[in-house]
Amino acid sequence: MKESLLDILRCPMDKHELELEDAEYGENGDEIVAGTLVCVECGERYRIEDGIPNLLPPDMREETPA
Amino acid sequence: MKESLLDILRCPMDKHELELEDAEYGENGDEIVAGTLVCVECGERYRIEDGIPNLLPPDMREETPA
Amino acid sequence: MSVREEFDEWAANGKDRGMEERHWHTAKHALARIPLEPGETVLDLGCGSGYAGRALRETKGAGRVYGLDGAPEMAHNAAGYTDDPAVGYLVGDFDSLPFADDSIDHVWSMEAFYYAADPHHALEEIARVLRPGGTFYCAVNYYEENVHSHEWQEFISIEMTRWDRSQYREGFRNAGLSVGEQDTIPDREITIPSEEEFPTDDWDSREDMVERYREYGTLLTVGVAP
Amino acid sequence: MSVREEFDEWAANGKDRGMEERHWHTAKHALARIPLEPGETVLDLGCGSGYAGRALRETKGAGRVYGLDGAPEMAHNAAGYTDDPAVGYLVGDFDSLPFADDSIDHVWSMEAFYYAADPHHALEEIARVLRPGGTFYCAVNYYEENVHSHEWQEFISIEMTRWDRSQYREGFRNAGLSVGEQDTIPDREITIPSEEEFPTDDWDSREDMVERYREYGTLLTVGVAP
Ligand SMILES: Nc1ncnc2c1ncn2[C@@H]1O[C@H](CSCC[C@H](N)C(=O)O)[C@@H](O)[C@H]1O
Ligand SMILES: Nc1ncnc2c1ncn2[C@@H]1O[C@H](CSCC[C@H](N)C(=O)O)[C@@H](O)[C@H]1O
Repeated sequence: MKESLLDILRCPMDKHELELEDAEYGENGDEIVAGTLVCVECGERYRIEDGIPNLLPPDMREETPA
Repeated sequence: MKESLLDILRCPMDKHELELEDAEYGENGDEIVAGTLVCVECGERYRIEDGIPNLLPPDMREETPA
Repeated sequence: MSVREEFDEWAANGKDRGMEERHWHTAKHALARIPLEPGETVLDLGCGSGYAGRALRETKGAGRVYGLDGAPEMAHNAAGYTDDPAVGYLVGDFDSLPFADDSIDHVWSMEAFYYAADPHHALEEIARVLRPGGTFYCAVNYYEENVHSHEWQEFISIEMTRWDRSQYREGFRNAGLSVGEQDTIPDREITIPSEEEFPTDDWDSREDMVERYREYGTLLTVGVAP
Repeated sequence: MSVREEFDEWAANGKDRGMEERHWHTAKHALARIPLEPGETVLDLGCGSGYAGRALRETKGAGRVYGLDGAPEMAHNAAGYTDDPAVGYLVGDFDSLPFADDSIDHVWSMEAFYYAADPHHALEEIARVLRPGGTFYCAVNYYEENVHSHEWQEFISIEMTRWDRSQYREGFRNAGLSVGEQDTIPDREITIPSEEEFPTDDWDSREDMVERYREYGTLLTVGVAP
């Protein structure tokens, strides 16, 4: 995902902003390939894997453990 | 024209309500076949002929005298 | 010549029924899209023979249908084609609509909007009379991208507004209408003669005629009142 | 089975490209109607292979396009089909959209909306993320009037919402969206075998197949945010 997506991306639960942690960038520099998005309000953590952020609410995300 | 049209019909100039004068009704009773619509605000007069009200603004209406 | 003189003459010559027949090919598809609920009120601007409003009564149960036209002869002809007590016609002008604010659920106009003397003001009038959430279905064959329509201005004394697709969207938005959709609806019904019959009186080449009808067809822009 | 399990399997079996090919027949006509201005942001809900967003980048110059899908494998496949830096995919659910209020210009969804666990709430979420005047283009082949689609529920474990045309309009309005248009778009491209080939594996009669595709096609309902 591009950093620009962070402008409009929000926590699916409470719609508060997300903070990027442990970001790994791709070769071009502007692609985030891995990291964690953390809700500034509720602290819920959403992982970015292979450049794709997973913003399923926690209960749906955990249905089938990866 | 039907009387019900008066609910939403307004003076084309200042959008105020219109009052029906000298109405002639058709055979069924609810069709106004002739009469004059008078603006309650500016007093402009609009004629109903053959059941069709002419609500052209006065300057357009008088272009070609009937 | 005024709208009144020009189109009274058309009405007297029966052009109203001719237009109805030709415009129906694409108008019916646009009419079918209107999200009209039974009982709602429709205003047809530049109604000509009035076919569009009558169709919305029959197919969607419109409650009241009013056709407005600047030419008295058009309105009189239209009134003569129906006995439906829920349908009414009146003479008026696009730039000074004789209706209360928020009094109309859906406004329809086919091949007429571009005759407005001040199209921006006409759009403001339409936005004014529409209730919140009401729609304006504006269908035109005369528009910039339809190059085959450009010459039409030569045959008529009323000044015609030739907007392109984006000017329609922008014009709607400037008047406070949101744009819900914009589309070109092909006329798949008009008979296009075979290659060897071209040139015809109206068309240099078959290719042009195909492009005019099957590709450019009718430009529909839908506005939604806020 | 969850959305994730069901559709991850579809993605693994390449069904995403198969749907793209079939849905394109009608989706392209709906996409063409979106009043999208260059630079605007589009969200594709239940994006599958992601073809719709990519088409809007190419044909209308959308600025940023995001495809959201509940199945990670779908989102991964979609990401693999493009290098366009203005296109992004994410995993998420219709009922809990991970976007800021008023952050999206146009929302698109093809053959996906009816999988929402709570469609009314999904519509509220869509209304929330759309900017004023933004549009929601909701296209479905599975709907009440399309009787040939009813049996589809038997083949999938996710509960599907089968609204009729008026329920779509009402659902949109209850969520605060105005309805700009509603239409059925025929699929004129699918090959319908000749009479003697019926019954086929999927169709008892040619008549049914013609009705399913050429008549019922895809139901499009367009919502406009106030
Ligand atoms: N400024 C104006 N105000 C009201 N009506 C107008 C007008 N300019 C043109 N018209 C009317 O618009 C019509 C255009 S012809 C189209 C008629 C009809 N809608 C159809 O589809 O066949 C004519 O009847 C003409 O009298
Ligand atoms: N509740 C939900 N939230 C997010 N995505 C969902 C969902 N329910 C179903 N989906 C996704 O919706 C898609 C439906 S299949 C349609 C895919 C694509 N729009 C096309 O036209 O081909 C699947 O990819 C599925 O994973």
